Amino acid sequence: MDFSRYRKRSPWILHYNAGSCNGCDIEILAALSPRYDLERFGVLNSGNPKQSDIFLVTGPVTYRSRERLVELYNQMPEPKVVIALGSCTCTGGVFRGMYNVEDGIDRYIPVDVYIPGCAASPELIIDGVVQALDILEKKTKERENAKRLYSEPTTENGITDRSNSAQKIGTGGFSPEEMKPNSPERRENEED
Amino acid sequence: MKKIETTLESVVSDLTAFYDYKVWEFLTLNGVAIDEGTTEIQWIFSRYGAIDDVVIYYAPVKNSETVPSVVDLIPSAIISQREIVDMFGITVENSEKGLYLDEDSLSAPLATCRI
Amino acid sequence: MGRKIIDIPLGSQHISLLEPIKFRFACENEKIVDVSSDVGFVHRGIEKACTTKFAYDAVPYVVARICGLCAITHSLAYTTAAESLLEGVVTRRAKYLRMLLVELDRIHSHMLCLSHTAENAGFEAMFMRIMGDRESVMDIQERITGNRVQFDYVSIGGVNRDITTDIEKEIRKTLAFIREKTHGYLEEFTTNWSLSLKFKGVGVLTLDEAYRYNAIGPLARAAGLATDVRSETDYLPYNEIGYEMRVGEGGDIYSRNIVRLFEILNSITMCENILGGLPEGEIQTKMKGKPTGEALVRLEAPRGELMYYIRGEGKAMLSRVRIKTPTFASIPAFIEVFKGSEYADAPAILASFDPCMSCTAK
Amino acid sequence: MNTVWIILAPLIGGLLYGVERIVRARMQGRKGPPLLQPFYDMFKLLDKRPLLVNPAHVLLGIMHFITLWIAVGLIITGTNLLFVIFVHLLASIFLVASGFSVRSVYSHIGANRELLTMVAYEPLLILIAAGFYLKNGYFSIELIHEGEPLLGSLWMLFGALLLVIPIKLKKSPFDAAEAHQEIVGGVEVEYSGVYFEFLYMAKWLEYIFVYLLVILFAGNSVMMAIVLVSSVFLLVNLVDNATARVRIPHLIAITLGIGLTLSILNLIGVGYGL
Repeated sequence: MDFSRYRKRSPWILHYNAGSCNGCDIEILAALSPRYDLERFGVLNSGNPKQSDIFLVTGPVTYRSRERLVELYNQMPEPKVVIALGSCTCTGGVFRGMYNVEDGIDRYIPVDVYIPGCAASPELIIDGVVQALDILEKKTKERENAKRLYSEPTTENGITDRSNSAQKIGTGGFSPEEMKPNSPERRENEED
Repeated sequence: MKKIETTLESVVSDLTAFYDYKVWEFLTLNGVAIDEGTTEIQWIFSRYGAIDDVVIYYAPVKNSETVPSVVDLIPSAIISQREIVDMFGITVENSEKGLYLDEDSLSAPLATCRI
Repeated sequence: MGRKIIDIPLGSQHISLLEPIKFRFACENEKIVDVSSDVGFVHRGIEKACTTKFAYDAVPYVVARICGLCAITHSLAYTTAAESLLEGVVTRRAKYLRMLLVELDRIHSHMLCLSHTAENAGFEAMFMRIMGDRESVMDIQERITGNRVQFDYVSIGGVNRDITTDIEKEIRKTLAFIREKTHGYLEEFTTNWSLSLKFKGVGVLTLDEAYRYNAIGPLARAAGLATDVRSETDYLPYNEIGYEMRVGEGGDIYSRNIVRLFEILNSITMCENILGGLPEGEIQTKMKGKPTGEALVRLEAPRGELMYYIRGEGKAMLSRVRIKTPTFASIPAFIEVFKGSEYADAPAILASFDPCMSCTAK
Repeated sequence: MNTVWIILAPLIGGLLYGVERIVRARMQGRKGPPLLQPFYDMFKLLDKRPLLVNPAHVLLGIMHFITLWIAVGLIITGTNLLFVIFVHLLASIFLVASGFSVRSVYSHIGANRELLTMVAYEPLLILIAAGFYLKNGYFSIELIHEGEPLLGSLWMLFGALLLVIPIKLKKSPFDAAEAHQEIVGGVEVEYSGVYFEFLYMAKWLEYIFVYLLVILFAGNSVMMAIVLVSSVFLLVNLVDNATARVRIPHLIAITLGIGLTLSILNLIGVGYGL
């Protein structure tokens, strides 16, 4: 039996803040509140990656939230869609090029819907979620991987090394230099 | 805003003499990069209930020196001390690295003065 | 049977948290005996960017992005500091409009905190009620500034938009509506039996601890420590518009809620007084020159004292911007409160602090 | 006929859950999801890629569902009330065991809380059965349904049942075992996809279970059964929307304190024919 048409009727969302200013996060709450009432589309804010279909990410991905982002993404069972909520989640926005951010989540996980806006208004969020539902319906149950894998941090001489924790996999990834886009050398080159 | 100069050796005794926890609110610990290798560390206080009565104790610190901890006197200073360690790359007694920065982050981002 | 201590993590992703912060509670039968925290998940490097990427007149819009809830206080504190370095004078009308927005911001921020506290205590209906009413404040913010959340209203020299009599009427209507609702909440928070089980005597910060750990904002005032930057500074004429400090007692969640509710009522009165006595005049003054020297400005954000320290050397880029945010200063106090409480209360206690991690880590 | 009802039981429970979500949303000033939302959720869960934590975990979850269904089925066929309550206890024990079978801390806390709530409500359920026995001299549900309505003489026990309902349906103020904001659903935290389905449907069966217990008090009066179920339904939702969650110690103190007093008073009253 084909159940895929029921996917769009029961999207449960998982929200993760990867370093946003929490303007968008508040707007998500507002979208759940009586005026906008996301629940009328069957949306449930489940908060549990294993029971979610839509991954709603805000924020430009700070260094410390990288692994968490990838881990949450990997824990979600397919089919799943990812929504990048807010300008800084899409491209880095105002934080682009700051030393501790990764300029948008699509360096780490594949994104299906980009919602711009600083901050994205509840109307935009609803629009984006509805758009994501159409994509969700078409998805297969094939395994979707993050662009870079998460591995355990290694501990040597009491120092924890987390630099390998978000490694690139396969081809089409980034070169090691590009993996640290905000390294001081590179920024100096840009400024010259 | 009143600025009082102090030194690393005398800062703890100065602050012990100055700080009465029911009169002064400890605002924060601040650092300003003066030039390559030197940072001005500031301990900022304000008086409860008075209009703009801010007192700043400051001391220039070479990057090789260790800033004494004032946590025994002011428990809430622990978090700003850890921030200073991260942002300026100097060492503060009993304060470990890693409040904000990860291993592959830019180390001591505010240490160099661009001017 | 020996004592068994289990570690319960809260965060960095958790349904009761809006923002990433990680607590690790060492618990004995759900009683918290030790707490460790990791607050660096949102560190983006804004202090550095303010001195390397953005010129001094663009910084107000950058620092607004530190936090979506107290954006106005961030940009206002920065602008006030920059204006004092430029030695410019802002018109009284601009000052009044700035105060209006700061107080509106406080109203909706406090409402959010109250609703979030109620939700984390398992009271979903209250959350929905307050969030629904909060929309009307967001509406008038949108009318005044053009955006709901990140509304870049303040710029160096004044404010970016003026209000018209239409908008003024609308604001008055909304304020009256919110006042009526707030009295309703006040009754609910004081009389609801299940809320009192959850809030009274839970998460206590004593007055002495408040002094010791330099608690600020509603957290300190609920513990009985009379500190409010609005009465300790004079950049903004708060004494002209009927500001009153409300000090609670007990320092528990209940008392923090009550302090916040009364601050909402006080802010409504202040907004009405601002509209009543709004001076005529321009909303922008031209400021010349480049910032030179150092300035320190404190402002009362919804969560407590916000401090900006800036130093300029006569160039377009500043040489230092130091931001001390309310939550950052309160983290040691938070940890102290958690010790000895039940894990079941932890989400509600945390929400009652109204923590703002994106402020903390910048 | 009974077989049809037993097969339909989860579906009716799902409908009830759908109605309840709408009622709750309306009480909060929202529009709420469509009526068939629980079934959409169910079909969607069937469609998810399964993630298995460990076989025992899944097996215990399924056992919980099946045992619960058996308990509901036994009520419908009209067997011994006491027996039904013990089968239901067994179902709850499967749930607790599944909570302890994984490594998640939240799951352990949830299972622990589940156990503690069982301490609170199981004695009351047994006392309710005892009340019926003292009054009628039998435990048979079939005979209870044929007899006169017993709400008049057992109203205090009915009050005790009202305390049990929010615990079983995970409603404020007694929803500490699930406590979404604290432990993200407790025992169900590690379930996903089709395995979560069983727990989700078990929740619907709990609805049927408690409302079938409510109907017992109406005896042979269909009218009274309808009135009782709908008023209890509204009451539970009203209370859910007007209270916060209480902690486990409070939960136990309140339910046992009030519930035991009410039931024992009632039993004494019935016992001495007052």
